[in-house]
Amino acid sequence: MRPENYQAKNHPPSHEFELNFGPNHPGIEGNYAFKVKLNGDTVLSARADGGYLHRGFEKLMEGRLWIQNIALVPRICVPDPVPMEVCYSLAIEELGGLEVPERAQWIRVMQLEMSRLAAHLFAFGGHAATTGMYTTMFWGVADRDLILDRFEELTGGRVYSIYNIPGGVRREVPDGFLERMSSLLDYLESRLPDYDNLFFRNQVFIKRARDVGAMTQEQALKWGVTGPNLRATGLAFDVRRDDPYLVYDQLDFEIPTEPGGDALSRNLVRRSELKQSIRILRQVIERLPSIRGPIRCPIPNPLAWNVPAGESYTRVESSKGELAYYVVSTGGDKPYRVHVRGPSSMHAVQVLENLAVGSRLEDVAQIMFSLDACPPEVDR
Amino acid sequence: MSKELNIWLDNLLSDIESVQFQRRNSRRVRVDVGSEALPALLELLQGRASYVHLSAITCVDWIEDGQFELVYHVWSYETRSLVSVHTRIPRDPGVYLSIYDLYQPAAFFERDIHEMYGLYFEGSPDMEKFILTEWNGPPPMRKDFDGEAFVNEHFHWEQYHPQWLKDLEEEGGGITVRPEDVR
Amino acid sequence: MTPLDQLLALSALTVVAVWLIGNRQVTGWNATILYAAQGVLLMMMSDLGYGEVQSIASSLTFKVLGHGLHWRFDGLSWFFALITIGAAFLASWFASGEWGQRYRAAGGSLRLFHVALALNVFSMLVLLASGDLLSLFIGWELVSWASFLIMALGSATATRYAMRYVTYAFAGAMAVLMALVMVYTRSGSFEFQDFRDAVPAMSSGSLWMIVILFVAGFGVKMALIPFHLWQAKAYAETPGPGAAFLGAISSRMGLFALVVVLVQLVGVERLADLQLVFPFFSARDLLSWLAVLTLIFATFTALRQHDARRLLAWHGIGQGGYMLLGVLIADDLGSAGGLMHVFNHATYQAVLFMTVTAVIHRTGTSDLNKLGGLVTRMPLSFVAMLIGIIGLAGLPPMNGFVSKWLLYRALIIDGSPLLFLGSVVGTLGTILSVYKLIHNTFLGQLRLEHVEVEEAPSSMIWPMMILSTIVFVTGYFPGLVLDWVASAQAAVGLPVLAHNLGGVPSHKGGLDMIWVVSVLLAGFGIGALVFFSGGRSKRVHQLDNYAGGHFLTAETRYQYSDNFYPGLMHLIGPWYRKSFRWLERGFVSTVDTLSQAMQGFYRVVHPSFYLLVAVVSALTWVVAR
Amino acid sequence: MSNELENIPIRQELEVLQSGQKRTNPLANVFDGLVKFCRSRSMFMLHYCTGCGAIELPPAMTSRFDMERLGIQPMVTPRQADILLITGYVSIKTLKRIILTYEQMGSPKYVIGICSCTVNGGMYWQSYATAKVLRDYLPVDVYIAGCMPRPEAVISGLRELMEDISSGRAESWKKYYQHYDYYLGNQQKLFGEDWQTPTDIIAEARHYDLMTEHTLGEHTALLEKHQKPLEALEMRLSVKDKQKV
Amino acid sequence: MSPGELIIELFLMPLVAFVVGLGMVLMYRRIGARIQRRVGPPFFQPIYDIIKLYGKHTQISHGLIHEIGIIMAVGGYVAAETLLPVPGMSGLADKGGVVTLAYVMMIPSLGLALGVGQCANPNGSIGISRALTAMLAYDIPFILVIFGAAYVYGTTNLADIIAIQQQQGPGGWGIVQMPLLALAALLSLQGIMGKQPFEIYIAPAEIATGPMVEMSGKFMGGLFVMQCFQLYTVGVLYTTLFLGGGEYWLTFLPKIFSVVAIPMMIAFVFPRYRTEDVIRLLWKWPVLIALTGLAVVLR
Repeated sequence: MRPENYQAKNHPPSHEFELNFGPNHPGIEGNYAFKVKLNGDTVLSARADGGYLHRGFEKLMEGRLWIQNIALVPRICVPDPVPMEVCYSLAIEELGGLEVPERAQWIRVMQLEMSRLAAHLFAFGGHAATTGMYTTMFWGVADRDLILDRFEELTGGRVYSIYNIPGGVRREVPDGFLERMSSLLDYLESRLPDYDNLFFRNQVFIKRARDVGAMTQEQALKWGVTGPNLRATGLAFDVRRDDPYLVYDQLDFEIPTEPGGDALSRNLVRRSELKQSIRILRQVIERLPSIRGPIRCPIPNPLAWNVPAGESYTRVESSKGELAYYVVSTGGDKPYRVHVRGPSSMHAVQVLENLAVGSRLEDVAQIMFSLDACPPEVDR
Repeated sequence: MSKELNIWLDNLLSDIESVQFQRRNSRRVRVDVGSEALPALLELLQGRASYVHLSAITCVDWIEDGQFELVYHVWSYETRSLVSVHTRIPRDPGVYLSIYDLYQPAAFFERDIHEMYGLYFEGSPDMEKFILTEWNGPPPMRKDFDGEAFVNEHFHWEQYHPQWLKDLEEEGGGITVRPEDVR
Repeated sequence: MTPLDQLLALSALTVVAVWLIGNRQVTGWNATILYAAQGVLLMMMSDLGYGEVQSIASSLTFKVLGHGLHWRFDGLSWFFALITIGAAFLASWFASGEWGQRYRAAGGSLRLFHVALALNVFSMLVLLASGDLLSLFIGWELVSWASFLIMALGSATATRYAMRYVTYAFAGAMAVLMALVMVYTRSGSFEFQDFRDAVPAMSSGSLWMIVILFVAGFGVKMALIPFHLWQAKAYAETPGPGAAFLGAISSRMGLFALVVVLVQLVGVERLADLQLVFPFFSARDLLSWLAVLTLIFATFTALRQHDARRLLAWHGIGQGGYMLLGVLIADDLGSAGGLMHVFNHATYQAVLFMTVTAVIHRTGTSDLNKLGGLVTRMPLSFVAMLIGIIGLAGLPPMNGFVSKWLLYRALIIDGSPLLFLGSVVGTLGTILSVYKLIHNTFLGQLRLEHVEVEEAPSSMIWPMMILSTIVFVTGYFPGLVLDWVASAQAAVGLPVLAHNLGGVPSHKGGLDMIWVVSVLLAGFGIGALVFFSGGRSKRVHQLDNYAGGHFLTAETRYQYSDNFYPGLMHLIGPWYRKSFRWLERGFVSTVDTLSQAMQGFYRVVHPSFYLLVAVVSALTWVVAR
Repeated sequence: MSNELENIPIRQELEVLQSGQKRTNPLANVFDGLVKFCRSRSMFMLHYCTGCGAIELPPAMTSRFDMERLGIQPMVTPRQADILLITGYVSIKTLKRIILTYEQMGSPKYVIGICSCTVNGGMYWQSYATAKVLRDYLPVDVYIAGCMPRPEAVISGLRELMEDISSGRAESWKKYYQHYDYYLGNQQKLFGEDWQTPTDIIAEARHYDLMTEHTLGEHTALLEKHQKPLEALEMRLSVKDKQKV
Repeated sequence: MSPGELIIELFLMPLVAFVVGLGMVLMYRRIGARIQRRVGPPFFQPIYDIIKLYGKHTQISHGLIHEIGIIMAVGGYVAAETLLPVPGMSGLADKGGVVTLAYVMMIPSLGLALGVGQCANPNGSIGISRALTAMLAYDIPFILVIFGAAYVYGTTNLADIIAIQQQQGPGGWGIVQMPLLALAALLSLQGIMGKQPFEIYIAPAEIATGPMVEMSGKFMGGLFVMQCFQLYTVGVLYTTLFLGGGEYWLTFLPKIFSVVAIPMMIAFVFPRYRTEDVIRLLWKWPVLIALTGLAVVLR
């Protein structure tokens, strides 16, 4: 900061004061900030301030090979990295006209849903912590860790797996993996009632979260809200079903919705999605052994791969909402332009600023966490 | 109903002369339009064809053509299809119209493009910096900004050359390609 | 000349002397010296204060229409007179230095101010000395007009509220007059003794009427609950030292008159026998609840104020509730608590008003949203305010705790949980609002325009320091005050509190403040030892502060002041808006209409002339019957 | 950036300078040992997710790996914290906040650089927005390399730090005071020469006898030229009547 | 009792309180760890923390009042402990009584409030504003309970209260004599200890741990010491009023530990209420129960 910042002439004579939420604040997800002006405990205005996690991904990707970027993309959203890989791979496959083998598609679906489970457990754990209920967070993170174990077994990496490559996946599913996955699902399912009793049906939590950061369906559509946050306003929209990719059109699952549009509804939607993800995973475990075949299609030498010129816009449903990649190729060995449309770029900026105004100081962190915004997606 | 709407839209867009229309598959449509007609087209798409969701606005810097390409991706919840509207505007002076009054999410994307490309949107509610508030250099996403050169100018690297590595090198092993050469 | 004559004469002389010296800087110092002389005269009567003499009469007597008017001092009067003269002495000292210069430079007349103050003291002494109901009434009217005079010196707001006060005071005077008439018709005289003798024979209906009329009349001055609307704003806008004086003692004259009438003459047992509707709700309960409601309502109104002086003035109203409640319990502990609270309240209320005035003197504002962080600039004022607020909040080791402890103990013995609850709610509300006061004034972020502020001048610091010392010392050794309180209890016929220097010995849970305070100080000593056993500390600038990991810049208002207790206000705010506001608006509109009329009247007819006419005609009517 | 800044040479290889005097009182040594032991057994770490490595901290803290059994607790504000975990790449915007946060922490304070990005820029070596070598700007006690290191690695790094603390090796926080000029110089190079934090490090070093000849230098001279330091608001006690009566 | 013995008692009582309080802090953290399915801190963790904090090399102060506030916070509790009789030591119990104790217990809060105010950080001030509001909420049922107990026992002297209960054996304990008041007191204990669901005043996610925001080193250490005293004080006070105090340390310690264990267990399975809900809840149920209990005992 500059010297003049410390030597102003006058204070604004006013009834309001400022508080900074973040970047170093437990009421914020990750390294992000927003400044609120308050009177008493009522928020008069809120202003988001990002860029703390800015690495210039889109610039970096223009300077690296197509295949190198696979290692880069999962870093864009740390809690839910798999959709990033899948979406980027899908974009390249579309440009290059690659036909992904069916087995690889099923493995990808399995991985996506595992990632969604992990992200949701993390998300409502975080939300519980903002309301002072650390036990939920401790349980949620510990259970998420069991999913990470399965990730590690499948891909070799706990968080960043770099497992999806254009044309398929890197490795075959290990022996016995599906059984262990199945027993993990049994365990998770047996834990759900515990979470319900501790958290989702906790009267104090319901009292805290109800009507917090509520938005109507019209507002949600107007502000570009997607994902569970949109479903919490009652609109059953899911990219997996309405703009299907991979093999989601062959799977049987529901799209849970809640009518409230508030923090409570958003959490309940995530809670129901846990169940749906488990359901999808069970179907995958059932079908995967019967689908034989290669796990990736042949691709050219990745170090000298000139992807045909063109552009593609691919979308997947990440745990936060609609994730999209716009990739432009001019036929070179590096992308000409990659644009990442993270769902949080709406949620963490505009929606948050709008919802925070008029809310209470107690609820600001809850709004942020219930939107499950992921700052690195915003900053890129 | 949504199918009818799709057909209606396809016919309509094919008929308009200044619009290049290209259907890629059942859910992706590419439209090329002149920069002066774009707001009207988007208004048509939003108002008459239920494309209410602005998925993204992408800017592509075609430096050789001296142009910015703006791509508006709009999605319809009813017809379940995505229209990508492409338009090109001259790189200099880099000013264009905001579509904030049609799509509110545009505010974020336009702000982002403004700070990353220096492309100004008239009528956008907030053109202040968001991510690069403490950045004084040129808009970094422009193709003429060389990030690597900037890095080499401003940062230096950790010199890591421990004894065990030296020993290895004496034996003739070690890192064959120096880090500088890799970069 | 008896000592009382000398005192009253000196007091009258003070008024004249101050008038003659005129609008000059020395006026204040002269007045201060004269108050000190009055204090010396009062000390010569200190036998009253220690119960060695029952009463000292004045040689001055009048005969009006066959009724003797006479004046005398007893233990109660001496106790109140001590507070009055002490408060006047310190207030006048406070006003004599830089404050007076500033006041005069701003166009105020020091002559008028000091005359008003001296007149107040004189009239209060006259009231305290009254020996029968008629002299009580005359003293009462004198006090009303004198305090109106000092209030009217303030800003336009103060004048408007002083006008409102005049309306109340007229109504109150009428009520008292009617009560006097009723007493006269029942007992045939204005003598205290005759009234006391006549009480047992009175029907409960007429006694009810008398009690209600007296409470209405004197309650105006005390700002009891339906009559509370004038006081806060009128006191708050009175020139600083005047506010300290008024806040310290003026309202307590109402309590004095009520104690004389209700406790000394009617008797609390008789009040407890007066049943209202239900057999278990008596006149005493009614008055106790009035006291408690005054306390709660005024305290929680104070919580909402954002002007330091109004906040204090509302507390002045609220604390009156404790005193009345204590007196109405009427056992040795409770009444001692109520009476001691008069003294305690006077000390800390005066010091609080003085610190706020000092802050205004240095910064020009008492708006709690425009202050903050002054502790580094005005540390002595901070200490004075800290001691004052601990006293006001009633926490050990200050004197406010002792009187409240007596009250609580009495309520426990009495077995009145709801009154107990009410008074605790009042205490807690007080803690909340005094923290807001000290936080928003002295703690928090120092505003840039106040960086160059200096400590208050010595003419302000000295009275503040003296008063804070009194607050602490009488908390450490409450026996000092309890001696006077005991003789005051004896004077009005209440059971006398058995006490020692440290407090109240009792095998059922007494209080020994010497031990409690000593152990508290020792605890602080140990705390300090533990604290300083840690590493050396380094002070940092206020901008070196946690702001969510962000840099704090000088333009940022990083101070929490407005709407300080939002959580509480979310809950009780609607009550205010609905019931209290409705009540207030109703009263205000009525009173405003009346005061408009009164203001016109005031301009046309000289009020004292009117008063004379009213009194004389009433008396004629009474005597002629 | 002005030429003035360019001309100042930058030294490398900093060492903690020990003060000459040794405690002779054996009891004091025992006491020092106790304090060091307690410092190593009670480490409050700052809850600041600076980068992607932060995602592996919740597992390390919560039920599965349970850092609390080692006496490590998360704390919220820099004031209470002993350890600053830099979990991954630091963008320049974040680096400013990290320095602010570091300076606000009470010494002894320890910095742990997690992930490869803190060592040498990691996979963002090309990025215009991230700082590369963390220890140029802050003294770092322990690096835990990896992308990203697993919770076990984080915990083993913390254990290493614990041993360093109890044996008295982890004293790099002194370096910041003793070589302030060097760190300030690097910061100025990146943030511009009028960079100033609210904490007055020089005064602090003076207060705690941590000044050496390297504390002040050309960079601090540059700092002092540009602004006056933020000194604490001292309590002023001066009662006087301005105008005599 | 000779003055010498009394002086020794006055030093011993706070010391005992501190040591027992350390055990309670450990118990709190261990209970939390068990409920959260983990191991929890080592046995000496509370004392490690305190020594570490006092031994910090640099201590950041925001001014004299910041320091005095912490001194008052610790010192107030040191004084309060001497008013609380424990087995073998009754200290100043006959000089103050339970009403005095209730008020002396407010001194640390006031001291803390002053210290936090001096920090010039609105986060801390908001925390204090919430803490004082919560005090308004929990003190009302608590003071009713104290009223009831003092009325029933006919004395405010805590040593006498213990003696009366012990004369009659467990049947004469306050919890048997006035179960409703004991229940109301237990509910308000949750608020006095400031644990969830009444924990809004430290809420890290909103105001970054409220009053503690600017506390570092020995300032924070002072708060840790204060927490030990606080847990001990509420445990002993409740035991004295309702569980017959203690004849011997062997029976006394289990009693006070089990009293504080109940709110601790509740704390880990609830989120926190908003401030106005704290007031609403505490003014509704505990007050109603306490008033019913009073109606029974006043009968």
